[in-house]
Amino acid sequence: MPYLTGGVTATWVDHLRALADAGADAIEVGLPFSDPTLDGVTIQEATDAALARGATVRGILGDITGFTDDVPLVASTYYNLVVRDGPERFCAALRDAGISGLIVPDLPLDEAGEAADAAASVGVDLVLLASPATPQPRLAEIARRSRGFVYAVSLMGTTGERATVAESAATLASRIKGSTDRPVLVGFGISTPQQAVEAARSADGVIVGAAIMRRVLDGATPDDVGADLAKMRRALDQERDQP
Amino acid sequence: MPYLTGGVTATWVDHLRALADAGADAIEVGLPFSDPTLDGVTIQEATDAALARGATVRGILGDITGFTDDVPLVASTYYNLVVRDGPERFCAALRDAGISGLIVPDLPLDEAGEAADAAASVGVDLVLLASPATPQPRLAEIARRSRGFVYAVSLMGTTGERATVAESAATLASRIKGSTDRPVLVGFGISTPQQAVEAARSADGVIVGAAIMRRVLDGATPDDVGADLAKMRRALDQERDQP
Amino acid sequence: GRFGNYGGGYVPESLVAACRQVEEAFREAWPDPGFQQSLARLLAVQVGRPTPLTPVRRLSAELGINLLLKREDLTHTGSHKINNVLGQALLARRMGKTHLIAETGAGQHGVATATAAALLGLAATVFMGQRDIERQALNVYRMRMLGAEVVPVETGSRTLKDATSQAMRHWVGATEHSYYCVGSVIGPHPYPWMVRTFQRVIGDEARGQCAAELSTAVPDYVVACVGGGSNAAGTFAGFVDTSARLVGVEAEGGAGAALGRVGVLHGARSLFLQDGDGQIVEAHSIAAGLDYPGVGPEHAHLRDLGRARYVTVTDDEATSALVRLARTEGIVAALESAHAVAWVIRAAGAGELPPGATVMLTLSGRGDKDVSTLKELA
Amino acid sequence: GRFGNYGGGYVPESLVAACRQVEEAFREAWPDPGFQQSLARLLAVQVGRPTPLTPVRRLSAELGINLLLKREDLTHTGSHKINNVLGQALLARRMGKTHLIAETGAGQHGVATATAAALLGLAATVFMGQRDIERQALNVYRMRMLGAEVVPVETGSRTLKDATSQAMRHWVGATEHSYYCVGSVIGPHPYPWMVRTFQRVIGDEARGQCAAELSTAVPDYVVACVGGGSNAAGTFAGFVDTSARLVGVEAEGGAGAALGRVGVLHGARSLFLQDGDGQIVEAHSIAAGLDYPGVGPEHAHLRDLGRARYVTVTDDEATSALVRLARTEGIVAALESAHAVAWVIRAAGAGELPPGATVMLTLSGRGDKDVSTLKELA
Repeated sequence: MPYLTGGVTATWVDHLRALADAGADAIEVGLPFSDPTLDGVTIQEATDAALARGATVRGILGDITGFTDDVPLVASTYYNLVVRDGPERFCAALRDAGISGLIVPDLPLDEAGEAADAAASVGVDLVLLASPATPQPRLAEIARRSRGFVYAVSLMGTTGERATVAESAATLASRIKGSTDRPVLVGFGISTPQQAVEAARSADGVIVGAAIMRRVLDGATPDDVGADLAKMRRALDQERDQP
Repeated sequence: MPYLTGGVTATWVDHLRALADAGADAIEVGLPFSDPTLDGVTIQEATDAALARGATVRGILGDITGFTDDVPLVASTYYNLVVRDGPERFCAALRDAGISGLIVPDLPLDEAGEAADAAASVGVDLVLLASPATPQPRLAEIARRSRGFVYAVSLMGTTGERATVAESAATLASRIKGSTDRPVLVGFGISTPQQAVEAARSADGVIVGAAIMRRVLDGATPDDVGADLAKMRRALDQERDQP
Repeated sequence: GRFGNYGGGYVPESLVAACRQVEEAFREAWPDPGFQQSLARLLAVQVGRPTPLTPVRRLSAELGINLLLKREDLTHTGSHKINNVLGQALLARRMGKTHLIAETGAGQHGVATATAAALLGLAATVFMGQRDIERQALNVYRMRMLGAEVVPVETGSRTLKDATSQAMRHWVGATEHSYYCVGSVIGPHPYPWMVRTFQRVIGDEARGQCAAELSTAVPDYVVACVGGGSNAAGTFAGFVDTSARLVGVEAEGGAGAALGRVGVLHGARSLFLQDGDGQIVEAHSIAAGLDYPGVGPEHAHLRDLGRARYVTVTDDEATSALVRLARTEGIVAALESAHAVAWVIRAAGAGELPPGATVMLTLSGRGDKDVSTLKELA
Repeated sequence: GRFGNYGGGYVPESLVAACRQVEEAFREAWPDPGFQQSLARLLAVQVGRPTPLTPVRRLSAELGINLLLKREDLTHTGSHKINNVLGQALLARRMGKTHLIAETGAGQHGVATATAAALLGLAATVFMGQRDIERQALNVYRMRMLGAEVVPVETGSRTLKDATSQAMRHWVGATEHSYYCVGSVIGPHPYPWMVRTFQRVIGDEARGQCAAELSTAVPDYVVACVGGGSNAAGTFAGFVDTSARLVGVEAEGGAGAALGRVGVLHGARSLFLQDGDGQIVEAHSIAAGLDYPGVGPEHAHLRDLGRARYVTVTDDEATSALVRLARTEGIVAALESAHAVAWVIRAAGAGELPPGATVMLTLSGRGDKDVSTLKELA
């Protein structure tokens, strides 16, 4: 599942479409917030670029309304933007724009009740995150209450490209899979096809964010980005087809 | 009595001679000290100039040794220079250079014992100063213990030119004259022949320092300075000749 | 952890365990006589507590009131920040942590953290916005002289808000050995509660000193400046159960409590300055310590309850108050604290403070750090 | 007025009456319970006395001794100067004077005088060498903010020595309404004695605190830096009748007590740096407060008696000591005080201080004022 910051460029929807066409299972659309406390420099930069362009939640949702139905979209943002509208209005707006899931990195299990109820009531999946520091009983509870999939944060750190996949990624994914039948997607620090393959071994899928956004910020065209994702898709498919 | 800072210029002895020739009753020779706490800007400047030229007590005394005998010389300096050599050696050196008196503005009556004894033992007059703030019994004691003359400080302030002679000058001179038969000379702030005349009315003479040094610092020749003093001398003589 | 509808722990899952660990350590340490003794001794021999309560005679006479100042400006390092930092640093050491992480705006919390780290033999990493680094160069040097690493933050507005975000990001990757030493009553649970608990020494001391100084024992008004609001929270805690009226004074350009709307930032639900889209707005104040777009959750709650009032003061009013206090009492206050003084002057002039009213005001810090700012204005 | 062969009143006749008036007023005020109460209250509520005695654990462990710091850096305005100034300002008001005159070098005594003047409703005129005005621009602004007039002195070396001379010159013409508030244990009688009397609060407090803190009650060594020597004089006064060895630490370039010769300057016979002709030599120290070519007469006497030792420290040693104390204890000391710390470090390293020796050191002020000086060196 690739990640794209909503509104990062004037033609960001073309990038979105290219990612869909390149074989994304789903796409994470970032709704930019002024203070992205869990993001590393690349997604911070993408966020700043989007906000500088005047991107708003409403504008981004407008841009994607009517987007192709065959690739599910999952919104991700910080909780302040959810609170601003109120969780119910916010989730309803997501659903109206055709978004099926929501990731809120600064909303841990303990604070998620209100948002979970609001999301559920309009049929949006509130995805919860688990981290390598999450202890066992809590991990089970996160897995139980997460909807859509469980987001496995691969390492203790922020989003962003890394040279290698953290060992903690496989451990965490296995621990989550031991607690639930829900799909587990691994994110944070996965940049290359090889890293994706490695991370996917113990999980149901991977999330690639900063690596794509770095390319977009450096001026990559929708075709460029699509080609990158296609490469990763192929690597993952080959791995899966092996015995 | 004119004042001249010793060593202020290379040819300062010529100025000294010009002052003698212009009718000075006596001449006050300043021995420059680095921290002249009772002097105003003009004599500070003269002091700095002399020290910058490398003037020393020993050098100045050497310069004036053998100076004409008919005009008495009175040294003035701060007490640190007296202490440096020890009062006895210091006073002996003054006497050897032909200096007959000593004025030390930061040596009040209460601290003067040692210096007075040393001066007396070599026949140098230690001149004490009285000020408008000096109360009566103390004034009498100063008058009694001063030698040569009593120095009446005309005003509460430092040396330097003023527009008018302070009223306190006449009052103080009269008070001192009421206590002693010793001559009373008025100093501080006396710059012009008119001021000299005014100050001399209640005293036996006046001391003119900053006004002369201002001219010397501005480049006045010995003849210029002699002419200035001669004017003042004439004014004083005319006044005295009046009934 | 909750103050009415405010507070909570809105942190990434990666920090949940770390925050719990801090909470548990604090809950265990606080009632421990050994911890209390260590802290009390540091506050006495290092900080110089108790700080005096100073009756200001000349300004009081001019204003027709009775003004008393709680002198946090006389503490070691020059502001109330040290009270909290020493408590947290002792806690960090007790938890076996070897590093302190902190954010700083004007540099006072950074200097306090660097000081506590040096004193207890810990390392310190202080995040500071690049703009603040330029504005407060001398405090940066003070921190470095104390052995702290000062990390410039180049993101966003490059001020306190962004330094706080960056400190949190850093902590996510360093929870094993590092303790995040939050500088105000902000952040996720247990910080707002814990920081106020460490700062309530101000209010408790002042309460006792007022009882000795005033015939009424309790002042009519208790006033303190509010950025994040730690000196105010600590002060109010000592008087919340009395009849004293509590007044928090914010900078007009950083008035989270007076002008903010409900939101979530840096781990807590509270009041924040934000635009219609929910983006956090940059604060602007001449006082770097008030240059924060939100307020601690307890203040939001006290405002909702009506137990405390939050008012605003302009840069100009604060500057004038600083000069007036200096000229009448010989005290050069921090620009932050001068906001509280400015409100008292205005309120006394407007008759809002009745003649003879007794006012206890916490002077949160000294103004030496602000002299170059004021010099540029002059 | 006399300390053995030193002291006295070597002032122009015009100042004799003024000095007598100060002496009489002080002799009358000091035993007056009303004066004592006023002063004690100001020292408590304005200055923040008593100041703590801080055991420094980490540096002590490194040095193998037991070092205690008397924390004058925690006083209002940041140095011991305020103790003396408040005493003299109260005296001036009692004498009916409306103006304070002061000289200042680094600006600490000037700031203290401006502070006391503001507090008591007096005017203040502070003389400061033009070179010091340039070096200490922020303290100049602090004084002006407090309402004082700062007069640049353009004569001589344009530093403290010349500012002192100029203050005396000004006083000659202003004795009726003005009180000369001397900043150290220098000047004519009664100043060295009176200033030490006002400063002995440091030593008396420290004596009592040592008794509570040390099993031996009295420290083996009592150490303080010496410029004119007021913090040392006040400190030593509390211990002169004990077995403690007294050590005054001077700057190598301003070592009046260690290297000076007998002379008379600024009203007193004492020890001064001078050339063979008796001209006073300029002092040179990185610490502006030690940048004075002489020492108070009582120190000259204590040296002659052998009751106190006077040692010197270089600029580099002082700077290193400042950084080391900051890194180990979280205390940024004034460069002046760092000289005393530097000697302790050197003496402990050289075995001159025996292992386990107890050392009470007066930290005369805080180093905030020196940060820009140090920054330039770095």
